[in-house]
Amino acid sequence: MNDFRPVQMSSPVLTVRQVDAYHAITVVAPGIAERFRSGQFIAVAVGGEQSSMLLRRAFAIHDVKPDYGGTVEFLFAVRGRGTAWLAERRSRDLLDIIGPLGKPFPLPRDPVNCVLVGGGYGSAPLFPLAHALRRRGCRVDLVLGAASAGQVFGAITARRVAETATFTTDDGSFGVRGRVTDALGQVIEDARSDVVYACGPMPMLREVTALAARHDIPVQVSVEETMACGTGVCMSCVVPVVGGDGITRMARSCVDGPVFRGERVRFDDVGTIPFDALGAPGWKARGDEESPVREAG
Amino acid sequence: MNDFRPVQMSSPVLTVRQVDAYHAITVVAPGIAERFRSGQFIAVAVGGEQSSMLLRRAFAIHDVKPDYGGTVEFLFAVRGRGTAWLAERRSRDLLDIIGPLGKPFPLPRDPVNCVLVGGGYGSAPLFPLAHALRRRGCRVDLVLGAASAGQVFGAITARRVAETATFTTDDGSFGVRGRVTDALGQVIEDARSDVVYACGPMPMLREVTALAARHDIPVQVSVEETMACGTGVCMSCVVPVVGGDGITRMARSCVDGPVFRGERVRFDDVGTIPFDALGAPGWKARGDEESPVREAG
Amino acid sequence: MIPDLRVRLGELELVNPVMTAAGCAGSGRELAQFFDIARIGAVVTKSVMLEPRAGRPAPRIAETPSGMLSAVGLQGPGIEVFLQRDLPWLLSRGARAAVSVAGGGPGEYAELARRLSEAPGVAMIEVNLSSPDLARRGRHFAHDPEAAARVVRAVRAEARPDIPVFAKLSPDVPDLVGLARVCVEAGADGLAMINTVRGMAIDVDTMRPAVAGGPGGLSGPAIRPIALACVYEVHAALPEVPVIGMGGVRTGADALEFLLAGAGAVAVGTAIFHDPSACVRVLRELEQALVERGVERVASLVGAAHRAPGAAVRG
Amino acid sequence: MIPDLRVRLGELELVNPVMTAAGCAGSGRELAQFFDIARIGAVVTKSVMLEPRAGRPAPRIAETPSGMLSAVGLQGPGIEVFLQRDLPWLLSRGARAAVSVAGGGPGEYAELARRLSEAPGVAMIEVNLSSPDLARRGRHFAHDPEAAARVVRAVRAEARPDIPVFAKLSPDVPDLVGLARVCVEAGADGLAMINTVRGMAIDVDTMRPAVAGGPGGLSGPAIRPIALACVYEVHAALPEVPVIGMGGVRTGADALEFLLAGAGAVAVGTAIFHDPSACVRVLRELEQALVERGVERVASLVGAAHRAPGAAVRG
Ligand SMILES: Cc1cc2nc3c(=O)[nH]c(=O)nc-3n(C[C@H](O)[C@H](O)[C@H](O)COP(=O)(O)OP(=O)(O)OC[C@H]3O[C@@H](n4cnc5c(N)ncnc54)[C@H](O)[C@@H]3O)c2cc1C
Ligand SMILES: Cc1cc2nc3c(=O)[nH]c(=O)nc-3n(C[C@H](O)[C@H](O)[C@H](O)COP(=O)(O)OP(=O)(O)OC[C@H]3O[C@@H](n4cnc5c(N)ncnc54)[C@H](O)[C@@H]3O)c2cc1C
Ligand SMILES: Cc1cc2nc3c(=O)[nH]c(=O)nc-3n(C[C@H](O)[C@H](O)[C@H](O)COP(=O)(O)O)c2cc1C
Ligand SMILES: Cc1cc2nc3c(=O)[nH]c(=O)nc-3n(C[C@H](O)[C@H](O)[C@H](O)COP(=O)(O)O)c2cc1C
Ligand code: FES
Ligand code: FES
Repeated sequence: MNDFRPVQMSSPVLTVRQVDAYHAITVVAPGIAERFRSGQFIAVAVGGEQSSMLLRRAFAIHDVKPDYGGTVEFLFAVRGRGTAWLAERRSRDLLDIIGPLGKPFPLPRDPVNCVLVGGGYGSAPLFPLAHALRRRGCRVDLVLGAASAGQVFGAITARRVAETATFTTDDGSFGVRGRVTDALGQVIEDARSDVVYACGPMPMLREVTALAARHDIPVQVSVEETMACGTGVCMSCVVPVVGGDGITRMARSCVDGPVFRGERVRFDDVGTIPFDALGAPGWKARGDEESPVREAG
Repeated sequence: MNDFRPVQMSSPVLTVRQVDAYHAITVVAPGIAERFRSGQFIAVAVGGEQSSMLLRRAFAIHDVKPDYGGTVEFLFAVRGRGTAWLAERRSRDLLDIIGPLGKPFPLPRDPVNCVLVGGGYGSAPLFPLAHALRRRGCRVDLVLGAASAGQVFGAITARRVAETATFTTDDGSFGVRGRVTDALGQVIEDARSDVVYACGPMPMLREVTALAARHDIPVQVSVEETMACGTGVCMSCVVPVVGGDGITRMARSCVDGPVFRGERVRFDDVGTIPFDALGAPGWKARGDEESPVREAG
Repeated sequence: MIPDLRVRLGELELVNPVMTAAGCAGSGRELAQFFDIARIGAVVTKSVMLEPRAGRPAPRIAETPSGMLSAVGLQGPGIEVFLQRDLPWLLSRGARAAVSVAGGGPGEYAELARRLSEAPGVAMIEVNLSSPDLARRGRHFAHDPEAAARVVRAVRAEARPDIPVFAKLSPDVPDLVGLARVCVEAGADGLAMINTVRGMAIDVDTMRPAVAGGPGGLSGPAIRPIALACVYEVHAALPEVPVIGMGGVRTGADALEFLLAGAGAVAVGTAIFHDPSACVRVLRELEQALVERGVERVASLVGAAHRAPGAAVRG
Repeated sequence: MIPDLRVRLGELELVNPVMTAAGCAGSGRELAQFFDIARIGAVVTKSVMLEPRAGRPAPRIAETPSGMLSAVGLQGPGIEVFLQRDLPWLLSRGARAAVSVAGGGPGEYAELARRLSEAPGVAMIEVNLSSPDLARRGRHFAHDPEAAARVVRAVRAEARPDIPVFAKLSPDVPDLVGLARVCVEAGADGLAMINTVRGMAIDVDTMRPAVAGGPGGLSGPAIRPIALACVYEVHAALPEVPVIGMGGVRTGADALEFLLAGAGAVAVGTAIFHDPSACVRVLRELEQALVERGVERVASLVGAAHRAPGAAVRG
């Protein structure tokens, strides 16, 4: 595991670009680039040395390149204070970055048919995944959705890396009007998909998971819960996840995820402590003797 | 007074230069440049929008120029967090600045002989003062001191604007070894000075004031006390100053100063509340009936 | 749509909910250089005492992360000069003048209330209970509900009935809700909270306390979460009691947080030191936030964070 | 000159005065990816309870100016797993393991102390008194000196005599010095302070509390002045009692402030979330600060801010 452990670095910004509704920052970060596997993310400190913002911001790694010893690209929408600050960076500024973080997407051993589903900036980690799958001989189909045209990310690249690329927008301004799940069923059938990979907002992941279940194929989801550290120490990013033993634990999405098997995530209980979760109030009464030797995470 | 009221502006940085041990920043700030009179200062916000540093930093205005509608230059030594941040600014960055602040140096009506004494960056406001005095036909002599050569500011300019320029350093690395007060007496005699202007650390101001008294000439001092706002609202920058009525008040150096008549400042009591100051503990007992109608500031 | 910014805190009606915090706006003149002080809800003065007061020795302040420590010691001119010079000036500029008072015992507070009641134009009296109680070796009145009640009662008894009296509370008390209740029972028409939080900084070069005398009061955005918890808690316990919320308000969104927590109005303190126009900027940003959210009346938001999730805010 | 960084807090001897704060260092493994955890004075674990615990629902945290609010709710695996898995791992890495404990009543605390005393290698037990007292409708033990004393006595009675017991105090108590005294009288070998400060934030979009459930604990540099005042005050009153200082330590200078205020060691909490190497960086910066000041022994600085101005620090 030592080879994969994350590194913290002060990375010079190479470029800052505007890509549709997103900003894309490329930094020089050899240690992160070389360790990266698709699905992993970085945690970025924001606001400089005397910043009033203590918490790191998590961004999926969208691309790594070998230039300058290794570069890492991420893209983001301006949302609050930290992303506003990031959007103002210029080349040569330094960013304090930790990565790569989190569990990557598991790759199939065999060359199977994969459909990758992304919502908004959730598309970002799917591009390196698509490349990795293609290298293994997998068929890749993409379904990318967003609220409207500007937020659909990477349409051109999508058409290049994927066998088929389907786009949906809530307002119909680009591709099919509707949600990714409105298009996904058809794609699964047409492409005879063997597995689904999805990244995007929780409600989308829940629906994608349900849909995969209906098609009886496995689904890997990359979840997004509020994060503060990204390294597993703050316990802020928990989601209820069912373990191999059938027990639900409050799992940290930064280290136990962000990628989980879809059917293991209790989407309906996100934002709660399910009554039957390990260590939930009243939990003890239920299973006093079975002495659980594993915890959440 | 309305014409002289300070303005707050977001000023683009024009240049950042290293001048000996100091950094010099020039900003475009027309409103401040046009109102400026020598001895006044600016208060600069540091750290950007999400800064953890709330308090403004005060800097003497060192130069104003008519370019770009009006530019303002200040120079500073890196000392703590805020000045460290300032030293990293680049041209086109914006600085949030308020100015001009404080009472300027009073100028003599007649063309008299003036000696200007500066310690360290305390020299900065003396250059615009020298120009103003010269415009009124005054003779100007300069005595500039510092710990060592690198901190003596503006030696070349000093020789140009002043009749004579004397330099002292504590370590003798430039000019006369010793303190400004070791050289000042001679200058006063040689130049037949009629008035002294001084800016620098409190102990220097105290000695200059004592020396001026011995030569029986008036002295104007620009004091430096910790400031938080620069605009007179926080009450942090007080020094004990004797009023025209003989009563000592805790005067705010940002609005009642920073320029005071030297003999009015109770240098020995700086950092205390003198027992006879207006409103000092026990003060009431002393002068109950005289009902003072003025306060500090 | 132009949102209706008027608020009503009991008998205190304000054109909008943004005011200055006591002791952070000088005499009003300093700020009037930067904006028209008649535009904000009220100008709260620094705490006025009977006699002039020199305050504490320098250094009086130190910067801390997103905050500052201060120990000014209520430097001020005394009620005489205040009534002759500062109050008339505020009124001449069209400002609503809320006067903060501080004293060494109930008698002094009462005397101040009497003097202020004789003057025209005082919109509100704010009773600073964090002043040292001379009868109890300098402990703050706020530390002892009995003593606080005596002070509030004394002020309420002497103040003209049409002048609302607000009790200003410190968060550093054993039981804030209890203290709030006691003050209301003693006649306070409303509460202002919070005063500064006890804190300290040490100068690592001199190795001595950074503020002369040791501890000081912590203010600024750093304490906003503490202030919000206080306002939320008191509003939950005493929903009918008007509260002026303060502690770290810097932006319109911050002001909104306080309104949602239950404050009927907000005061801006330390942020003024950073930005002398902070009050009008906060007001502008607050108005903008209401427009963005389609809220027609700012008053409808007061305490909304206590309502059930999803409960609509009445426009 | 290489400064001597060893410190002694009563019976607790540490190679240097920097440790992790309870609940901010995961199981130790997460941080070991970034630095050798044997290099710091001690690793303080998150508060261990008897049973596994799921904690509080998300969102559990919110960012505030120079701070954060959290309500994690002591999520953890329970003492069983801790003893089987986490403690041996820490010891295998050469870390000094200080174990924080939390329970619903004195009995649970006692049981935890007993279990920990049977295991080898526990360097210290830290008693988290900010855990809800089940017998008193969830009020923190720290709110009631009697209850706190019972817990400390129970732990001290059950813990092996050679394991020092530190009581961890919350600043949100009526009388901190009084509580400190009570804990020491009940057998605490030292004090750890401060735990988080009660606070709140409101999401101005959802108009609901930003942390699920409402109030949370405020931590980070924002609270450092509050923490320093607590340490200073307690050290002034009880100069012989060892104190572990914490609350917003981010740099070596911050650590120095705590030492000068009277802490014999410091713990780094929230700063770890920002910088996983914070503890070793703080240690390095502290060492550098000592070199710059010509201080030979860090221990000589403890409480120096209380000494008369100009009094020399014994090297
Ligand atoms: C694994 C992962 C990958 C992500 N990848 C991307 C990406 O590629 N592009 C992108 O635009 N966004 C991504 N996000 C969301 C991104 O982290 C947030 O948009 C960002 O943190 C918001 O920061 P802010 O300063 O603008 O907002 P603020 O509201 O100021 O943030 C305050 C705090 O809340 C946390 N926070 C707020 N929103 C989120 C969120 N949605 N998810 C997690 N933490 C949040 C921040 O990390 C910070 O600690 C990802 C989130 C996760 C968990
Ligand atoms: C009227 C006036 C004019 C000045 N002119 C100059 C100048 O031309 N060049 C220059 O280099 N310095 C000048 N100073 C000093 C300058 O303000 C401080 O060096 C600077 O504020 C230190 O900021 P910092 O962030 O580095 O230090 P920090 O220690 O981080 O500052 C913390 C707080 O303390 C205040 N503070 C700290 N030191 C001083 C000080 N010496 N005087 C006033 N406030 C202080 C800061 O304003 C800030 O509010 C002047 C000070 C005054 C009062
Ligand atoms: C320098 C300074 C002076 C203050 N003076 C007073 C005062 O005279 N009376 C009072 O009731 N509160 C006083 N306060 C407290 C403020 O009114 C306010 O309650 C507190 O600072 C929190 O708000 P803020 O974070 O916006 O500053 C003062 C605060 C500061 C920082
Ligand atoms: C996320 C989080 C979890 C914490 N968990 C615990 C805990 O389990 N036990 C405990 O005694 N203190 C706990 N604390 C309090 C810290 O140990 C520390 O006392 C406090 O955060 C102040 O230090 P800081 O500002 O450096 O974080 C926790 C704090 C945070 C922020
Ligand atoms: S973000 Fe801190 S534990 Fe996951
Ligand atoms: S610096 Fe604020 S009153 Fe002078």
